[in-house]
Amino acid sequence: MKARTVRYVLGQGLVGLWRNRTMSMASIGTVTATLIILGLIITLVLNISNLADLVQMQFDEIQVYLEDDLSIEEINNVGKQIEAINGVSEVIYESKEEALEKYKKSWGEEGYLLEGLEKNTLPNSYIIQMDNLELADSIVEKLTPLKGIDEIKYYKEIVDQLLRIARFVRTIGLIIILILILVAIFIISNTIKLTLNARRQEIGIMKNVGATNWFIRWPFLLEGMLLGLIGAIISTAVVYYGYQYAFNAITARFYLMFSAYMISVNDMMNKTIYIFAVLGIGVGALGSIFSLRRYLKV
Amino acid sequence: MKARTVRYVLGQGLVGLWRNRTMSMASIGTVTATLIILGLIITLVLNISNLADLVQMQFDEIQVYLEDDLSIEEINNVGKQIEAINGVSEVIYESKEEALEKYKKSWGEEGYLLEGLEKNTLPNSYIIQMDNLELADSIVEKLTPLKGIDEIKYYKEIVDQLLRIARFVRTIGLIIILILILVAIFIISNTIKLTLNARRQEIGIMKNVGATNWFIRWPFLLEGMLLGLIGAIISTAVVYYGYQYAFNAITARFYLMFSAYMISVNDMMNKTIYIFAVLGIGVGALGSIFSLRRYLKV
Amino acid sequence: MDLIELHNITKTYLKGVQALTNINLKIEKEEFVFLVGPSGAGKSTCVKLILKEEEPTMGNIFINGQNITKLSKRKVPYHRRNIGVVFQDFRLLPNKTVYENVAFAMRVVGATPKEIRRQVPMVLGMVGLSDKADSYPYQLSGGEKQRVSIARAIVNNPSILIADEPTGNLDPETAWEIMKVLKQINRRGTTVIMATHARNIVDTMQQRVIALEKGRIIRDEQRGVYQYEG
Amino acid sequence: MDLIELHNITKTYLKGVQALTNINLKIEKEEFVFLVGPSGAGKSTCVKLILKEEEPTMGNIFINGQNITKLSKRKVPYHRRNIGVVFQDFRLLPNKTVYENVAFAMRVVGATPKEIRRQVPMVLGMVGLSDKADSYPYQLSGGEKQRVSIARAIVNNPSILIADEPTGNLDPETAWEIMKVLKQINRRGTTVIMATHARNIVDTMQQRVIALEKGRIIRDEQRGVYQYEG
Ligand SMILES: Nc1ncnc2c1ncn2[C@@H]1O[C@H](COP(=O)(O)OP(=O)(O)OP(=O)(O)O)[C@@H](O)[C@H]1O
Ligand SMILES: Nc1ncnc2c1ncn2[C@@H]1O[C@H](COP(=O)(O)OP(=O)(O)OP(=O)(O)O)[C@@H](O)[C@H]1O
Ligand SMILES: [Mg+2]
Ligand SMILES: [Mg+2]
Repeated sequence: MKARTVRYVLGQGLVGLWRNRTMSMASIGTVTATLIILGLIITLVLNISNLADLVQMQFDEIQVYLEDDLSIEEINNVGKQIEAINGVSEVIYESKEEALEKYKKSWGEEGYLLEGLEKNTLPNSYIIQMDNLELADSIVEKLTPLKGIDEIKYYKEIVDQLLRIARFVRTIGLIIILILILVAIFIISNTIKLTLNARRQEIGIMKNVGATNWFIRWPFLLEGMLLGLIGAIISTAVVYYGYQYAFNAITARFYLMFSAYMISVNDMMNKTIYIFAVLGIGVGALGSIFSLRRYLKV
Repeated sequence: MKARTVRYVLGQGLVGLWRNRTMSMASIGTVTATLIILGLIITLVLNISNLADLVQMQFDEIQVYLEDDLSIEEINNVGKQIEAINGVSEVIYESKEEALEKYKKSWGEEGYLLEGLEKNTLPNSYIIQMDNLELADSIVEKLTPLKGIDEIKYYKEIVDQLLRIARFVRTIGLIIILILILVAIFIISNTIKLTLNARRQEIGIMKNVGATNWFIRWPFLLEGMLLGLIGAIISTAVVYYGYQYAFNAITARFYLMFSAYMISVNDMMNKTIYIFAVLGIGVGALGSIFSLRRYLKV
Repeated sequence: MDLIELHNITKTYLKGVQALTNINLKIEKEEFVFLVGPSGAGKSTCVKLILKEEEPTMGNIFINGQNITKLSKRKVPYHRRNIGVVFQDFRLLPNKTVYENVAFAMRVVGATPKEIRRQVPMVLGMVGLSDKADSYPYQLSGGEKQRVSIARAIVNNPSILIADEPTGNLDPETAWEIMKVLKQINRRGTTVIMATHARNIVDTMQQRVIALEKGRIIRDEQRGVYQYEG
Repeated sequence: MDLIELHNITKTYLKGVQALTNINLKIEKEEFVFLVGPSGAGKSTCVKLILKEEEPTMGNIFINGQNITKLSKRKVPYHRRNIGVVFQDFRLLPNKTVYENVAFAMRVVGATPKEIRRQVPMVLGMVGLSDKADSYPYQLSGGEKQRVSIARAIVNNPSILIADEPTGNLDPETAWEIMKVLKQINRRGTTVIMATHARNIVDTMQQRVIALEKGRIIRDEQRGVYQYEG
């Protein structure tokens, strides 16, 4: 294409945007709305996912209760054996006194009940940190034959439940996002179809005077991409300020209770801004192409 | 209007729907998408709201710990005084033995620790149920001067926190729903604007041959309403089956853990179906009217 | 009383184009009037003013003694129902068939299905389009579209018929057929105003001729001709 | 070699309307041809076939020796650039000004801005529309639109000019101006085919006349007239 033609096509794309203001606004509005909703869902999914990861990390350990009558040597011995197991990343010893203190703390106000215990019936224990949660079962298997171990306590159910919930939320979120992307493509391609429909006469005339298909196509394609881009920019701004506002509101309201569990505004935007730009422009271009193919075949 | 004209207008509305298939599909698609998203958010808000209500109910009580050396008579006396307080709906006596049992149960696996207690240091107590959570503060105030009471325990913070969270979720949900309704009206009115734009010539001709404004308006109005209605029907179906599926999936996956806290499919649909119908038709009609006013003024 | 009266009419379009300048014109009931003049003289503008599609910049228009420049919006449709118009650019509804296009003008005024079934085929026959009843406008030749427009204009037996260049796309023979139809309608009591460039037709018909040039009336004669010299 | 050759052309539209039946026609370079015939005879259909806007049901069309019925889709635009067309329904871009409408036809073929700035005002002057350059089509009278269409058709100096009823909306004087322009273009080497109902023009110009009736050629003469009897 000659530079002249490129300039002409660019100009036409912009002029088209302006001449069909109403339609352009409708398209941009639709893209914006779709992307904002997408942003909402991404926010939710990322945060729940993040929360699940955090909670999971706290249950991410195996506790091994030792028999009550072991000597210090025997205890150390067991510790070494545990450390040798494949997949164990850290082993921490917790004496029965430490365990009681921990209980008292964790029970908070009701902790005072434990003051009255005549004897600390809690066992000594090792707390095992794992490289990877998936290895839990095999580690437990290797722990079982070891001597000196009274009980292996692994929050299997809770962890499993949590993993399941996280996976479920992610799957549902993914499905919703996919549906939304399809909806967005559908709406945009329809909007451009409408634009084309309104300009069918114009296209016919262009062909009459000998315009090539690409000469006709480019301005429309550009128009679609611009529509998508503008929608992406607006929705990025809305999601950015919206998330920032929500983040601050939640942080302020719940005295930082949640903020530690929320993804920071910048992390959030780093992830979404590219998704939005790609989706906006891509969906705009795709919509244009689909519609153009229908109307330029004639 | 003559019956003949009504029949003509009805026919034209339907014919218009069919003749502009592409545009009709675009509009219906948009309404459907918007309402489905609306349904999603309604589902979330209603369920979180419901969950908050349920949880709140469990903390919806004041516990009054009695001094340790009261006689049975004195205990009964305090009970009667409590019952007389305005806003108290039920008073239940819990002896120190019952309290210990309850603790053992609620601590589950760790309950065995309490077996070793040399003395039950738990107090006797009254559990007070209230008519209304808002009365809590005034009831606590009236309890304070009573004799024989060691400590008044009210889960004020938790309840307050919960109330705050529930209110927050409801507000956010409401805002999102409002935004979505505005988006829906915007999109639909734009779609009908596009339809009208594409038929501007037609409207001009109708006016030329002496058609009254309402004769021109009605078919378009009807078309808009039909578009909205069809969108509402489709989205109702999608939300119904989608919620049923999610309900069953969650119930099956988490062994009924959640299902007790979820609003049943029918309750859910009873609330949404009217919202959808009204929104679909109303928004369609509104969109038509807005757009028609612009194009029939000329 | 005159049926149509234009009183001191001036029309200036938005861009400052003065399409009509101080026009005074009286047309009586049952007259047959030719409106002639070069391209851009203001003929179509006259038609649009009478139909209240455009508003005059100055002056008043009386139809049947009523000042239509003062007409409320709600009454405009009823005013238009008295006037059948053949538009220069046809103005057919693109997604209705020929039959439906003509029937539509009847439905608008609330005609019964029976009347429609009787009247529409009759006027289509008059303009020679009986076999094109089920065609859509894009399936018609230029002359055929023009004749549909004529059929639609006369189907309601309006008291005034305004035809803007109704023979521009017709061969001489078909044109004469159409002129016969218009004359016949005129004889039945309809006032006919026809804007045209067809010199032959104007010269042969020997009717009143109003000649416009650059928005002014330069000639208005009974039994006139298209042009004297040239 | 003939510039345009229609070989055994038959065109049946979807609804079974046989618009052209077994047409054989040869037009040489630099000829000036009138295409006449009653409304619906098939004139516009001929134009559409040559422009490859419609496909013939049977037969072949050769332009410059090339069989355009076998032309690949990608080459159609380049084929059309050799042909300037004045459409019966004008076909102006509604949201471009007169100037832009004409300039558009030049941009499509990749003309330089300099060429455009020189050529467009010149052709607008030729059709007498210099003062309407900035008007939009809806602001024009019927005859003015027609002249814009003519200006657009000739702006690229096409080797073939097809004019479908180019004077239908023009007064006799303006029509003669346009005929002068067409004749001048023809003299410069452009082949001109003009479908028309204007008997005066055909009879005066004394050029080749091809008469169609019901889709068949009934007459084809050098220095012909519009019609013998009638
Ligand atoms: N909407 C408009 N805006 C600006 N100028 C207009 C508009 N409509 C018409 N004109 C101008 O007004 C003048 C008269 O136009 P009109 O259509 O009345 O002419 P006409 O006599 O019907 O010509 P023709 O025989 O070519 O149809 C023309 O110069 C035209 O360009
Ligand atoms: N797309 C179409 N579908 C069906 N029939 C058509 C179509 N286009 C044209 N026709 C028919 O083909 C015949 C020839 O049409 P054409 O437009 O070639 O006539 P024409 O000679 O140009 O007439 P006019 O002088 O009235 O413009 C007409 O009877 C017309 O109704
Ligand atoms: Mg005119
Ligand atoms: Mg034709």
